[in-house]
Amino acid sequence: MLVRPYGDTRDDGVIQFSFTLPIAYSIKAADVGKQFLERLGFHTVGIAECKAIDPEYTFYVAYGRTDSGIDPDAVKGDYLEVEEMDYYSINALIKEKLGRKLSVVGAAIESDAHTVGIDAIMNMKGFAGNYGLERYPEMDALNLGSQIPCAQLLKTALERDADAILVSQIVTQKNIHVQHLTQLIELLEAEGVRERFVIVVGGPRINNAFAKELGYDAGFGPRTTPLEVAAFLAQEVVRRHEEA
Amino acid sequence: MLVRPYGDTRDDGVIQFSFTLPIAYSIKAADVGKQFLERLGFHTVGIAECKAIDPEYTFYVAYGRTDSGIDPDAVKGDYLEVEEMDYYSINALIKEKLGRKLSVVGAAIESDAHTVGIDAIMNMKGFAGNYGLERYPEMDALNLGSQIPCAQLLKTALERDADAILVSQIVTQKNIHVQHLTQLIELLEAEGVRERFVIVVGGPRINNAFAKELGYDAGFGPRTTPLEVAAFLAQEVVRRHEEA
Amino acid sequence: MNDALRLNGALVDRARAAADAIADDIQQHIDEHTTDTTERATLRLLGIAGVNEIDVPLVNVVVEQGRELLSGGIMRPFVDLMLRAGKSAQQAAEGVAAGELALAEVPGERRAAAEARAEELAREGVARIDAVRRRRNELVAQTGEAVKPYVYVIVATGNIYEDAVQAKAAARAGADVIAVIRTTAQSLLDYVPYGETTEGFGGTYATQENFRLMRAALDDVGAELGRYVRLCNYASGLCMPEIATMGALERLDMMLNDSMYGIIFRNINMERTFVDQYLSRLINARAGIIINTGEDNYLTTADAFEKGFTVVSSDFINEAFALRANLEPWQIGLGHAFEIDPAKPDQVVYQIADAQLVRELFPGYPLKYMPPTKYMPGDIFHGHIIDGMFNFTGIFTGQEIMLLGMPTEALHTPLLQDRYLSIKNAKYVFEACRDLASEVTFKPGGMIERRANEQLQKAAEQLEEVREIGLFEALSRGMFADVKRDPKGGRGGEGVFHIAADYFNPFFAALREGRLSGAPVGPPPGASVSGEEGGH
Amino acid sequence: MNDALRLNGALVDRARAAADAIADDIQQHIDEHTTDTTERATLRLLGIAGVNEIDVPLVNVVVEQGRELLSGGIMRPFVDLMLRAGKSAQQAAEGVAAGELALAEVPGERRAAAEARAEELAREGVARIDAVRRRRNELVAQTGEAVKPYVYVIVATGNIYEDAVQAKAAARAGADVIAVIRTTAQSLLDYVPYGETTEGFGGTYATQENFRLMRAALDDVGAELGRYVRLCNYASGLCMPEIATMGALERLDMMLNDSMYGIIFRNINMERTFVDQYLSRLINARAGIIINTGEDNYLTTADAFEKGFTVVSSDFINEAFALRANLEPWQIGLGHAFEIDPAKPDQVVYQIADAQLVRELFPGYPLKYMPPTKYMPGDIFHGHIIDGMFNFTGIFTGQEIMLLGMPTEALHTPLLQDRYLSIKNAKYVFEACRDLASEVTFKPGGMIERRANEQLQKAAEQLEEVREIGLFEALSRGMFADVKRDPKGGRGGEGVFHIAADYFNPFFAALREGRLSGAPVGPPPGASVSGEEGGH
Ligand code: B12
Ligand code: B12
Ligand SMILES: Cc1ncc(COP(=O)(O)O)c(C=O)c1O
Ligand SMILES: Cc1ncc(COP(=O)(O)O)c(C=O)c1O
Repeated sequence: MLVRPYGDTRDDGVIQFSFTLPIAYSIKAADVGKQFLERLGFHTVGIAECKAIDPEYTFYVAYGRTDSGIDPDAVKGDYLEVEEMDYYSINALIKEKLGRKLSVVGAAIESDAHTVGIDAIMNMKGFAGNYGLERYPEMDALNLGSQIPCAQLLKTALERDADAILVSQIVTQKNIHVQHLTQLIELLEAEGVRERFVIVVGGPRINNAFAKELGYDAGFGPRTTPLEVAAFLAQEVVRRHEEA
Repeated sequence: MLVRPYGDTRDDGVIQFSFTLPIAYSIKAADVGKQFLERLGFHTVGIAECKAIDPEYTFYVAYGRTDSGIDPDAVKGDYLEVEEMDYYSINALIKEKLGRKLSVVGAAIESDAHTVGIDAIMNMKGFAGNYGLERYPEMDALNLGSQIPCAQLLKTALERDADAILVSQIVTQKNIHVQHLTQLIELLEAEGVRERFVIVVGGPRINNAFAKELGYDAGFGPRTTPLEVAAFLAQEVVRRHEEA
Repeated sequence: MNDALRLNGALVDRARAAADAIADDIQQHIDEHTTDTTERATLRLLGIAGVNEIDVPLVNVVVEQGRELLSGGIMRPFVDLMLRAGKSAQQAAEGVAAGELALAEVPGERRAAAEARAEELAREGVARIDAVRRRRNELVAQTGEAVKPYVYVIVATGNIYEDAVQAKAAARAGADVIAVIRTTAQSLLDYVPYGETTEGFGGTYATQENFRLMRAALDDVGAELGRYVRLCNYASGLCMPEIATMGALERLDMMLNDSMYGIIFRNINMERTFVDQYLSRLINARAGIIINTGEDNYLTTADAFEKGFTVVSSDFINEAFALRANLEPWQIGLGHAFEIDPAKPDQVVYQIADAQLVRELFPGYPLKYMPPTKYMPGDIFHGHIIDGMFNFTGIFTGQEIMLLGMPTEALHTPLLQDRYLSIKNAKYVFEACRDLASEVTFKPGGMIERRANEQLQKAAEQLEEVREIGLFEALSRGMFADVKRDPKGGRGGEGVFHIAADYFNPFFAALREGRLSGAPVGPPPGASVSGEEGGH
Repeated sequence: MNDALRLNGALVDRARAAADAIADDIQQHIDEHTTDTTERATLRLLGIAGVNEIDVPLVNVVVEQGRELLSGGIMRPFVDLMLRAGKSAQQAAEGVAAGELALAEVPGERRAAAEARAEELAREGVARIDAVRRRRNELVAQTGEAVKPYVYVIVATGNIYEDAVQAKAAARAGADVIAVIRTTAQSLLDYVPYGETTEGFGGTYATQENFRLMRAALDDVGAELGRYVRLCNYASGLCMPEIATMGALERLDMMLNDSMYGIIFRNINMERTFVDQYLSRLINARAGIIINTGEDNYLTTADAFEKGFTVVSSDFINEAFALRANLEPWQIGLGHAFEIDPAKPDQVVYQIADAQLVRELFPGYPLKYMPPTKYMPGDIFHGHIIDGMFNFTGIFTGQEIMLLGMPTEALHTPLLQDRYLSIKNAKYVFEACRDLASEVTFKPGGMIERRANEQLQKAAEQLEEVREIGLFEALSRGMFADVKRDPKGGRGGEGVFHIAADYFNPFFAALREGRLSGAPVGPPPGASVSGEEGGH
């Protein structure tokens, strides 16, 4: 069934907009904004604010309505399905099925210096009251920290015979993360070692579908907890181990 | 020339959105929002917030880009063109060209009880440091106040042989103002007196084009000053007087 | 920071004395008059509901028919009719509507019987109100009580079912009080519409069925959340006491209910309004309803900086009328507002002075603090910030009922998401600044204290002037809200009746007898909720 | 409300004494070392600019060629070369780059001449800086000075021309300081890029040409507005002193310039950073530039409530280093931030305590107060409110440089409209609450005063511990920002040189000689603007 935005009545289709047009404010400015939104397909457009924020830029706040909707059931995506597990059962699973420690190497790669995210996942203290991977007795987790070149990350992963590589990418301006993430996969493939690792990426602008597109095994977005990541790693590494 | 929204780079086309979809939050919810905006024709959509604000409603804040633009020069509208005048020259014009006081009757009509707007235009004290019409020695201005039925307004206007009728409409929910404004024009036409008056409407959701569509002589929007209205009335009444 | 300002106590006493005298003067007028809606409310208190085939409420039909008899009160002839016809009140009213029964002057010999029965019925009517009040007390005790300040938001879609959806969402987001705004101009209807409604302009009709539907929705969500969620409507306009009756029966918890709002903002006849407000407040008092007065509105037509003191003087007047109508202090939600132009330097400092003054003048009263409206911009982002400073001022000065501002105030009645954003704004500011007030003291003789005392002085002087000239004259001079009203003009004047010596209405006494007292008491929110988490 | 908290003076003295000892200890290390960027900066001070055909800056080419000679300083061999070749500094550097000239050890007999000429050139170089500083003083006096707190916003498009458009718009909306954020990872480049640039990631390259372009844009808009608009960049990373030089020459007014940021947040070698910060600060001191330190960053990696005191101890350390580098108090913009989790009850009350503490510990210093970043939500409406409370805390505690938060902090570098909204937010809150602080006093022994004294005590104790173990060891234990750094590790260690006994660099003395003093003074904004209104 199609759903439409809900303002205060079902199917009213109300959306709020704000944007800036590179035009000088004039008596017509409100209509320029209104007609612009109408061209984009909205109706019942109301310009709530239309203001010169510079001699050459006009800022708008507006409301409009759309008749278009979307069928939520038709939205099929690549959602990461991980069986929920707790700290103890994750450790137990690794011990039982893998029979050795699960080795993980993580880093914020290339020019990205944001470590708070990867720290939250990997470091002892964890995040949101959730232990980080370092705390798991059945994991051997190494967090390399910030601005680690892809080559260095790979070198370390090979040295430690890691099962999984965790990559963090926070800066996304001009799609620089796409560049970095692609670079890592290309390096792994060039070295012929792509299949040796479970490769995971995370960050506030990452999701699973996007990660898959770039050739990763999984992607984690904002507010990820270490537990989710640990559960995924344990299940995936064990699965591969059993398949092999 | 086409202009597009400006986020931080010319022609990047960035627009901010917020809306609520009547769906339960789920892991797919962010993609439902994203794909919905993509359907509306936006690309590079980023969902900044996707949050259950109720078990059955999900709130979104998002950014997206459009490739569409608008040519501001192609926006032609019905903009009220009034020659700027000051208090003294308006009074002088009336005195000289009309030779009598210009009579105005105003009201907030039907169920609308908002008088602050019409008061701002008509009452002595005026608005934004600008005298109201009552202060003009060459005007004879009567503000009937709130919730005045159309019939009563017309009766008063006829009794006073008014040159102009000023109407305020603030409440626009479910387009109730359109109903009221149409009712007044229909009444005037039914009584065959439409042409006897300059009829002006004002309010925060009014503009000149809209007023013209409904059969008014002019429409004034938010932040109108009494001076603008006085200048219009003087010029228009004098023009008609001279034509007649 | 209570009692933090050194206010001039002599001025407080002068102001209160003048307000008392003003109210006493008007109370005389009240005691000498009745109105059609007062009589209709009386009938509603007997339990009469419903409409005739052209949607006129039965109570209107009956009172219309008995118009000639009103100066003696509708009760005697109506109960006499019930006795004569051997019918219940509802049946008798239906009979009148059907043209089968007719009201008539009650002859001497039937008077005693009619009056005795009427007194019984009045006690029963009041008992129904008491039962509803007891039910509220139970529910609050069971469900849990909100933490103050109460977060108060409005719903106003016009459709009671959409309203219910939105009210629940608001409660889940943290709202403690839901007010259903009435449709534009309902206040000018001289009857109360009937049944559920799904169409309105800028609000939803206040009908008894709509009250019931919303009450049920809020009880549901309250149980889910472990926090009793209060319902508010408007005992205001041409049908003040009738709506109060409906609210008392359907367990509303708050009512906008002002002694002068209708006069000033709806141009309702003042002789009528004073009479109407009296019974409406007696009912609210009995029902354990908190009233909200409407002084905030003054600052939308008059300048808040210059005329802020009129809010204070009017609060004294509303207090005096409320006490005369048997309301207890915990029920008297006097109004004030954050309406100084945000462009004014030190706007928030002045707002703090004004809000702190009202807080200290009326300790123990659940003041209702109203958000910025007049200067709210079309720029919703900036409006949200102004609302944030309003929330700050509210928590800093210890307000108890915070009507939240909406970022879209200048545009439309709230969208679902507007309310969510506002509540989040308020909850954040309240928690983040909760103990700031108790951490600081106002500088003696500083601009805040000076402003507060100046406002108090002007209020006291204005009240003394009003006492001198009388409240009718004061209203005709536009002393409140810069709005002038003709004492004989305005709507509904035709419904005012001088009462006869034998005027009879047992409700006035019954409502005062054996009064329940005190506010409901409950555990902190959520305390009594079972295992699983409600909401989100 | 200055000096409103009763702070424990003994603790203040202990903290400052410990910080002094810590800085003295490191100053010894500084005095015994030079770095490649220090030597490159020296060459830049001679006026050398430009790059070779593969875009390597000439100063890098020269220093690279003279690598073996660095322990004696680049000046003597380079000036000797100039004298030998009869060339200007620029020509000589170009000659080196072209492979036509070569640096060499200066034999004893040519030393005196080279040194004498070098001293002359150093005085000339410093005179150029002085001239720029005088020009700033003139312009401020002519154009007008902003009202504090300064409103500080960033531009970060990557394209210097877009940056200029946005900087002007921001100034028109009320910004007093424009910081051009550098592209991601420029701090790790061991050279300074050259020329105008139009591509960057999350920021714009800091180049001398970009400085010049932005300076011109801000001078234009400043004249239009009648308010001198300040320009800020980053003397930070691997090229601290070089960027300081560029800033001194292009009339930047502020520089992010911290003694430890590069170590902690960029993993730059600590032996290097301490050396680099020294010359960079001497230059900033001479140029009349205000520095901003980076303690705010600590609270993004460590918890602001638990570790807030580390900001205070680091401020004492940064102060001690700054005073040793000849900076005057009005130039020392120590950093602190509003980063306590907004979900924490009484968050704003604690932020007030922390901000007021720093304010009182460093009176007369233009503190830079940083907005919430870590807990900013994707919900931009709510983020705007948190920023509003930050603005409130800033004005309430008398901060002087307010870096404004952006509603889109969690999302992207600011859009044009984000900056406009933020400035409107801040200007409203500042004006609306301007005099609140002077209207209230803190309750003695209340939670604010207690929190402040606790923080002070922890800072003093931490500083004493650092004095005990040494700053290198403290950094290796992660005592700041919860980040641990290896004293021998990190980038740029290969560029550190122990100096020889005959190390020669006349700039160190020249920069201290005949120092200009004091902040620019100007009339209130707009006072000197001619007839027509600028801006909107
Ligand atoms: C802290 C911070 C910094 C600190 C970083 C300190 C450090 N050691 O990390 C400092 C001050 C150094 C910094 C610097 C810069 N920053 Co910064 N910074 C932030 C800030 C305020 C908070 C980020 C944060 O810590 N979030 C908290 C963590 C817990 O959340 P998270 O990162 O999303 O992580 C969670 C999930 O995403 C996920 N996750 C993340 N990584 C991974 C990895 C794996 C494997 C998995 C499974 C999960 C996972 O799990 C985590 C826990 O749930 C953000 C703004 C914001 N509020 O988000 C800007 C922000 C990220 N920074 C930004 C920028 C531009 C910069 C600079 C480039 C600016 C400049 N030009 O100088 C610099 C340079 C940094 C560089 N070279 O990378 C921009 C990025 C814009 C964009 N989208 O591209 C932001 C959004 C600010 C802005 N509005 O401009 N920054
Ligand atoms: C003050 C106010 C009231 C006061 C009115 C007091 C009075 N005597 O006017 C009171 C409290 C009574 C009130 C009540 C209601 N209000 Co009211 N009210 C407002 C408020 C806060 C301010 C309006 C105002 O005074 N603006 C200041 C004046 C100067 O601006 P202005 O009206 O735009 O006028 C200027 C121009 O538009 C123009 N102009 C206006 N009229 C005319 C006429 C002419 C001839 C000309 C030339 C120019 C002109 O010139 C003026 C000066 O520049 C607005 C919200 C807001 N911030 O706008 C809500 C608002 C208008 N109210 C609203 C509503 C819904 C109501 C109620 C219906 C609520 C209810 N259900 O009970 C009631 C009933 C009113 C009724 N029957 O009409 C809604 C309307 C929504 C919509 N778009 O339909 C608003 C937007 C609030 C909201 N967000 O829901 N309200
Ligand atoms: C006391 C009071 N009654 C009623 C109203 C609402 O108006 P209406 O009379 O249209 O219901 C208000 C609005 O603010 C009010 O304060
Ligand atoms: C002192 C200092 N330098 C530099 C920066 C910026 O980082 P980068 O080193 O990437 O320019 C900051 C950021 O907050 C800082 O505080």
